[in-house]
Amino acid sequence: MADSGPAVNNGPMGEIRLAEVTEKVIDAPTMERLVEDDRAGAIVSFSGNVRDHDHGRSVATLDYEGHPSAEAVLAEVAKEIEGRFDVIALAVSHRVGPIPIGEAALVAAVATAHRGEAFAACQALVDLVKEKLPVWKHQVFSDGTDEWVNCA
Amino acid sequence: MADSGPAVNNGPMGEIRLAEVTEKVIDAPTMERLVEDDRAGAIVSFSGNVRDHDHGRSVATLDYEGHPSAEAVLAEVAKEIEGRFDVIALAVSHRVGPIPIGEAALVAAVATAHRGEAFAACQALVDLVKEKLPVWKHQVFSDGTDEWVNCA
Amino acid sequence: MHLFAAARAAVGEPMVTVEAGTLGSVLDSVASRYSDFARVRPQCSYLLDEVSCTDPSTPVGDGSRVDVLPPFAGG
Amino acid sequence: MHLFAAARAAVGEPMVTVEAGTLGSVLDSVASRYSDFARVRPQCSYLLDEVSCTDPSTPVGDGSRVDVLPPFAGG
Repeated sequence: MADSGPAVNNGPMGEIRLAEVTEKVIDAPTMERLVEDDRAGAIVSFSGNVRDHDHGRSVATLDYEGHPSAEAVLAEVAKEIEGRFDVIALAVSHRVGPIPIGEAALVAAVATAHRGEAFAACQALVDLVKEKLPVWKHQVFSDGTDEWVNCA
Repeated sequence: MADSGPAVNNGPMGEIRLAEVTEKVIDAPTMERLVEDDRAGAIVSFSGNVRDHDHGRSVATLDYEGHPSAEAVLAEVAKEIEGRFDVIALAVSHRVGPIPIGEAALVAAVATAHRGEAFAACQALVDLVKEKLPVWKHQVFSDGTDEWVNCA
Repeated sequence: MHLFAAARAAVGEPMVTVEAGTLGSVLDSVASRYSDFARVRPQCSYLLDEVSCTDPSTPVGDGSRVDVLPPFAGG
Repeated sequence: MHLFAAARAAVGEPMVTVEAGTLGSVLDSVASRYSDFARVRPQCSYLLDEVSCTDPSTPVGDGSRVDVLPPFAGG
């Protein structure tokens, strides 16, 4: 799956409608539309955006690197969340490569019947992506220094 | 404020960028764009949509009625959430009048520096709207019967 | 007295005029005229001249406005 | 051995070839050749032929692939 583009399903329930790692811009409204469903009473979406500051330092440029297995791991993560919660539909996308300030690195959208489940499932999805996805973030600061985030 | 249209502010921080009760279609992407900010690392949005079923019964049409004070109450609710959480920007809109199935009755978007705060603030905002907003929901079912939701 | 949503539906009117007295007495007066109102009444909250009011002994003067609010169901 | 992110930056190469042995011995061998790798190494996790591997005594055969993964930082 890592090399064959987005994994899109159109099954009847608990659908994972997208689980992709992409070098393209992620459009949050498109992700939300993907999970729309007449049965859904609640859609919660998360957009993790690249910030101009990190720990008080000004960020000039930012790059994400993904392991070749990243998209397969993302599909597993999506499946785990779909199994843990009453999900009607789910879509998740992680961007890699250089990302301009203000643009999204990660977008997740979850549709459920009731709102509590949508918040819980979307937050658990984002947490699990952060924990499991083999992706790395490289920041170059305005003073020219750089760092690999989470690497002491 | 209830009769003078949307309450839009453009202050520097903890901004309530929209708190409105409207008869128009709410566009979730527009709400999310309203809270975009280079300082924001996370945007969480909620869309509460009108469903085609409620408690196993098929819903034909649906109407929301708002008290004249609803928009003023919504502004207070937004302010309370902005005071309770580290909010960079917030937007919330509740629709009244007839709403077609699948369209949003309530959309809330919250931008914060970190993701945990965005989920917590958005969920608290939606919960507080549900608790405090003087708005009523009238459902007509496919069999012709009707009900005022939450009214025994 | 201004009635909203289920309270308006029970009474059949968005507004009724009632003699001054207390919050309890004006509600009793509406309930005696509109039998369906009794069913909705225990669930409602009230605004007296735009301020929340829960005590039935609160005086309601001539020209005062009472809003009858059934349980909210927004979102 | 395939190196990613901070591990690749420490070694200066995305891939290095190391003699077969154990997971521990191949990592020792890289650390001895690239001094900066020692700093990153304790934080990394490893894949041996695409399967997670934590025990340094695990045998690494000829032709096996070891992936060196620094701490993830997605989202």
